[in-house]
Amino acid sequence: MAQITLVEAVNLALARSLASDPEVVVLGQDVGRDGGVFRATLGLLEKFGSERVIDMPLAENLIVGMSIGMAVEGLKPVCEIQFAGFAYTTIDQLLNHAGRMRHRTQGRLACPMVMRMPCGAGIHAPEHHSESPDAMFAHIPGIRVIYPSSPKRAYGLLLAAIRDPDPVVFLEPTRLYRLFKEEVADSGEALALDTCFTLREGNDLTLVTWGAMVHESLQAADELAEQGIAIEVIDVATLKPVDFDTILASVARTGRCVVVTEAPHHCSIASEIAATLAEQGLLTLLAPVQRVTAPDVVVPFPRLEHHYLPDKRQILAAVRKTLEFA
Amino acid sequence: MAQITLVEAVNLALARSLASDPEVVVLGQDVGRDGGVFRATLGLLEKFGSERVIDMPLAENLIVGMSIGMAVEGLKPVCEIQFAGFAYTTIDQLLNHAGRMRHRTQGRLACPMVMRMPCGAGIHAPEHHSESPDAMFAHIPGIRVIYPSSPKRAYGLLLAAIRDPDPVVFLEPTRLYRLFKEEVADSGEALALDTCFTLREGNDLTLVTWGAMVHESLQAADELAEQGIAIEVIDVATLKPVDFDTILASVARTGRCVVVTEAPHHCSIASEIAATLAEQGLLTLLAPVQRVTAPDVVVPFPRLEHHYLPDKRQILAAVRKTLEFA
Amino acid sequence: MTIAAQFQVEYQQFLDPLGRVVRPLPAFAEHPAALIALYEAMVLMRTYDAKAIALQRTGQLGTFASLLGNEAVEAAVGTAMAKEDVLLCTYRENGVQLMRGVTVRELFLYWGGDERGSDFSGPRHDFPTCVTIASQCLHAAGVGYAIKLRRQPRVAVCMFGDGATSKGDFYEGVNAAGIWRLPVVFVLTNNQWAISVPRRGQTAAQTLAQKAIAAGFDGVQIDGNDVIAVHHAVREALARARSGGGPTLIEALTYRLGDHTTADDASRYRPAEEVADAWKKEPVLRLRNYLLEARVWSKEQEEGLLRRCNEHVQAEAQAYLDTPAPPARQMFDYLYATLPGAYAARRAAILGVTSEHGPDHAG
Amino acid sequence: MTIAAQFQVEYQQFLDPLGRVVRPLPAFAEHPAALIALYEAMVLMRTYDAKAIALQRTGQLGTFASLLGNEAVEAAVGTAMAKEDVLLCTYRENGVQLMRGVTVRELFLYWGGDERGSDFSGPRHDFPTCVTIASQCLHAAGVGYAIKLRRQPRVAVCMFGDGATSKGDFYEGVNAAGIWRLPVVFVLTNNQWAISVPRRGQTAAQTLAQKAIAAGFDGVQIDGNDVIAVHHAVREALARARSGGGPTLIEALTYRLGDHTTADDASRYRPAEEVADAWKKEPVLRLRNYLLEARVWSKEQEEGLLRRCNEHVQAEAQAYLDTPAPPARQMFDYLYATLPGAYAARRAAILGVTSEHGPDHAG
Ligand SMILES: Cc1ncc(C[n+]2csc(CCOP(=O)(O)OP(=O)(O)O)c2C)c(N)n1
Ligand SMILES: Cc1ncc(C[n+]2csc(CCOP(=O)(O)OP(=O)(O)O)c2C)c(N)n1
Ligand SMILES: [Mg+2]
Ligand SMILES: [Mg+2]
Repeated sequence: MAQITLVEAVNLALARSLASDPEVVVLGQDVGRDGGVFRATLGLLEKFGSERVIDMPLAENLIVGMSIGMAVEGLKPVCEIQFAGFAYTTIDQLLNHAGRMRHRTQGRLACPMVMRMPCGAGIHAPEHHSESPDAMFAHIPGIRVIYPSSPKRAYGLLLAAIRDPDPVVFLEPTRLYRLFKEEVADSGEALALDTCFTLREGNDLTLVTWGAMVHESLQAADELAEQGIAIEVIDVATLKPVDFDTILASVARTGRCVVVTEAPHHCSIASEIAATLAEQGLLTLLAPVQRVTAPDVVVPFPRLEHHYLPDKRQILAAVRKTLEFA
Repeated sequence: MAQITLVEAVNLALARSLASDPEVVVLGQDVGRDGGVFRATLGLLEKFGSERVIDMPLAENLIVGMSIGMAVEGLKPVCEIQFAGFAYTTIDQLLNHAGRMRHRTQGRLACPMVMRMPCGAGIHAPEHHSESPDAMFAHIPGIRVIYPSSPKRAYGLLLAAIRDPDPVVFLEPTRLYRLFKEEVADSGEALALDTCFTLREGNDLTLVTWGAMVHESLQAADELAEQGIAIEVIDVATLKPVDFDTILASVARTGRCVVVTEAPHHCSIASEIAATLAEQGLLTLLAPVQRVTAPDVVVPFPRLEHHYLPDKRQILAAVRKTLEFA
Repeated sequence: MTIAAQFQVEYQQFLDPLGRVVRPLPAFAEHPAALIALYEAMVLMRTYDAKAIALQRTGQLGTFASLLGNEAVEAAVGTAMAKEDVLLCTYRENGVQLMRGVTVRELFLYWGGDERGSDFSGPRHDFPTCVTIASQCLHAAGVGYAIKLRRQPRVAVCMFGDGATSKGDFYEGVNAAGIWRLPVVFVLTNNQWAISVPRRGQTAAQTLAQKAIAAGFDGVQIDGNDVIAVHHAVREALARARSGGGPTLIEALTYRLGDHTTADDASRYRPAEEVADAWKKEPVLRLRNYLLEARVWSKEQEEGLLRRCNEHVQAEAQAYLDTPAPPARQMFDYLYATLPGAYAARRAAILGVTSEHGPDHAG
Repeated sequence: MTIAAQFQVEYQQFLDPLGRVVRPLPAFAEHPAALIALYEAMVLMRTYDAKAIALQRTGQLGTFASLLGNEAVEAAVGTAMAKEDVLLCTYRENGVQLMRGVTVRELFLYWGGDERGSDFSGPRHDFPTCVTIASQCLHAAGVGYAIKLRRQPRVAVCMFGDGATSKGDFYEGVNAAGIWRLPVVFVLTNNQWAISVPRRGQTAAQTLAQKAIAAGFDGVQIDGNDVIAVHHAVREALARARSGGGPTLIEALTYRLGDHTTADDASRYRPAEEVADAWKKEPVLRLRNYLLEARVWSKEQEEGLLRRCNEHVQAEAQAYLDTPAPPARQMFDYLYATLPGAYAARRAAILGVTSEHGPDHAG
């Protein structure tokens, strides 16, 4: 079993899917010879040929629109958008077509496709390369939104997404692409969608998060553990639909919750989780649910990125505030 | 002073703006001779000419992208998107350009434009004609999102939106376009943006809502008044940024709150309001904040619309549940 | 200065507005049966169309988009396509759908506001009606790619209007079809209007067919009121696509004889004379004139046809009206292949609160 | 079959790759001073470019997109435009920006990750660098509309690459410019690559210039390594636009001599011979050869020029490196004209938590 990075795990899942299912095709900008700008599709062209690993012209809307046509015809397109900041032009096709193909035909047709993209900030990238549109995707009916936070989960969830009979938006935390390695067996075993992962157990407070913020949250939990505070860390992983049962059960036990996201605050997935906890878990809450989010501003250029992006310090501050709440 | 409908009030504000400010232009599909499919731009072509009232080719992305170019050059474009369901293709331009022009040039350039559109369900329209993307717009940094719910507020808020130096998404409740009339003086007086409107005062519970749901909420409040229950009804009106001060102050007094929206539940503006109340108002809440929303499903065709759309019955049920909470 | 590239756009017509042959007919049109079949299809479309408008006017159908004036294009496409080909069309191509096996009742269900109309009996692989203008051009490229990848002898036929050519989706779709020489036939019905915007308001291009030049393949313009010209062009394009020759863009010149939809009043924005002129060129009369002149069609046949069409449409309308409203759970049933657990509570709440026999407003 | 429309795309070149005159030069090129000015601009661009790459390689600048190979296009556009014209360009047109008055320091600030680089001293009405490919084509149409509405003698110049022509925004923008005959010049630098995708991967069209046919106006193809050809074409297009003649699409054929950006390694996907071939046609050497041959340029002048360029760029680089990091409040300062009250708390929290002298990572 090899120690691999998150982006290598994505590559592994793609290669396995292409090898095991002749209907799978991979398409996107520079996914061929170049292997994708982050090398997620490295070697696939050579192994599976240019008919199934398709370098697309520069048009994201086309990439998603063609994927829809392919999926309805029975292929399983896995398309790549180069950066989440270039995915806004695809929302129309996702929402008006991919997400409603099954419903509008009452089950006659379906749209099993995966739309992958690097997501989030923290790599000092140029403008438009650090966006977190997860909440926008999560607002779309009829699709799933997945956001893995480790090589293992990237592998297992991507396999699951590709096998899923409905459209899936698969967000990959750019910042974690190469941050650490993990042993990943190329077992072909998919993880379950629609479920949270409890990464660390604890009875004092529940940290609910996803994407690159899982990493910051685990580090915060480590630091708190040294002070004898036991934090439960939940990686939401499937952002649509959210597995509220797991989150509610945890908070029912800990009584305290902090939700962490790097997306802009207003109408974020953190808002949804906080609102649901307040609605359904009010009686079990010992303190208000705190949200640690990015402010509602334009993602700044790299020199201000560290002021913008939530980090361990802010998580620790929110946790302390929540723990101190009488 | 004339009794006019909401769509006539929109027309009045447009005519007044075109007359008083030579930089104002109106553009959109069928806004010319046809006067717009809802007649919001009726008579404007005849009065102000085809150079300033511009029939656009069939491309929403172009309408918004051109508006951005016009606005940066110093015009004040007020563009119309025919239905909110066709506005998803414009999110890229709104988010990646309109909302960040001022920020990315550090104030050197600005983008004063208004993007108007009918929004919401309830008129038994065909597919894609009943969408409520308000939360998606509200998630975009650097823009304002306005949603009036009466002829008077439509007039005053549209004037304010057109005079505002930043980009504004102006949503108009299709269902209320002609539902009732109100006296509107063509005084040229704008209403304040960024503020809620308290439409009805009461001490028992706060109903927070916007768009066509204001109408349902007021009816629910009327019915409850007959039973001696005093409901405070707040029309949020500016959905980005939200005037939380007014909402928090009201709920601090009533201790109970129901938020009503016709948008899909997950990551809606109702989630944001409920989360903020739970975060900042937990000590004053006597019951969990209830959300009355559309389910997270595709807006169904007309024959199922009445099952989909929140109505007075659901509001009353949520209010009762909240009032009965011990 | 040298010349880097040269192009031309051809125009094709066989029957003039009075139904007179202006150039030798293509082989298929030598058989009266073929033309009579086209004629019968066109008359059925008109009967369907009139009934739909009548239903809407009496509150028994929702907003409806009439296909009046489109009959030649739709009959030609419907006849030329093979069953295994894939149709991607708009709200205005119900005629093609009818010919492919979608029933009148299903079309009425669709317009009556019932999703079950798109779970139709026509080829099960055909796409549902596309309302967001030009989106289907991208889907067609994807379908074409899938067909080509699998080496199937099938073609995607993508239909849309003049207004659609202004949208990026149209361009991105044709451009993609050009790159991989996909088996896609783009049928552009230029009916001169997109709601109130005339053709010249969409583009300065002197033809719409020339837009294919931007995608590196051929565009051709035809008289869309001449069913022989349309059939000939579509047939050729399908054959070319099927044999690996790549895509074609066909611009069929017609005229929208009715309002944009029943919610529109075209007299607000277009002159009565223009419409009157257009009626002189309309496709159904043109073909009837030809058939009568050729003595392969008679008054008796005409009457029989009209009766059959009326009876059929009438019966289907009744079947539509007799269809009970869909149950509320339909909203959830086909949202995902399997409804995720997270939806259970909300589904239960809605099914509980709203009676399955609540108010119904078909239309 | 009749012909509905015919088109052609012209190609223009004055200097061959060795700098030899292949056809009579246009009037402006008769003046050595004009060509020397162009040459000096091109050399400054190269000096700037090399410094930027050096700064990036040493961790003092963020990802940078080299303009190597683009110099003729950029110098020609920069010279031909009037100050009051409006430039809308991409990350690869820093050369044009320099000529319009944006300083080297400001460009380094931009690439160094500091928004203040876009609050530049170039024409204050010029657009900031556009990163989302082809979006600026729509803005250009809007600017052109505003200019035309106000009857101003100005032109919007919209620059983009071969990859951009695949996106709906490009098409919608040119189509709109055609409709109203807007004063917009679209300058398409076809450098044969869009990251790793070669020109033929974007479209089957044999030229990119012909895409203007879809919009109903003229496209012209030129040798983009021949600064005289580019200047001539841009000048003519600007004059036409300024006098109400409408838009032009200019396809300038060049080659991306460097990697896509400093984050790219082009040797992964393109053959070394192709690059070596391209170097034989490059624009700076070509013009130098011509100037030397014409005896209007000397070795001494060359040395003086290089020294001046180096000194200038060096000084500006230092000024950039000496610029302190922006304060955190900058995130909020220019979000709206006046920051809404709803932001106050969050702003205060961020300014409180993060010290104004926190970690800084320029680049
Ligand atoms: C993306 C989008 N924008 C706007 C509309 C509203 N709309 C419906 S039909 C139509 C005009 C379409 O014109 P055309 O493409 O010529 O087709 P026709 O109706 O003439 O058949 C418009 C603007 C829509 N359905 N989709
Ligand atoms: C909408 C969008 N998609 C993807 C990208 C990522 N990207 C940056 S440059 C580039 C290639 C652009 O090629 P071209 O238009 O030929 O310009 P060039 O870089 O060659 O100057 C891509 C795909 C982007 N910036 N914007
Ligand atoms: Mg039309
Ligand atoms: Mg290029």
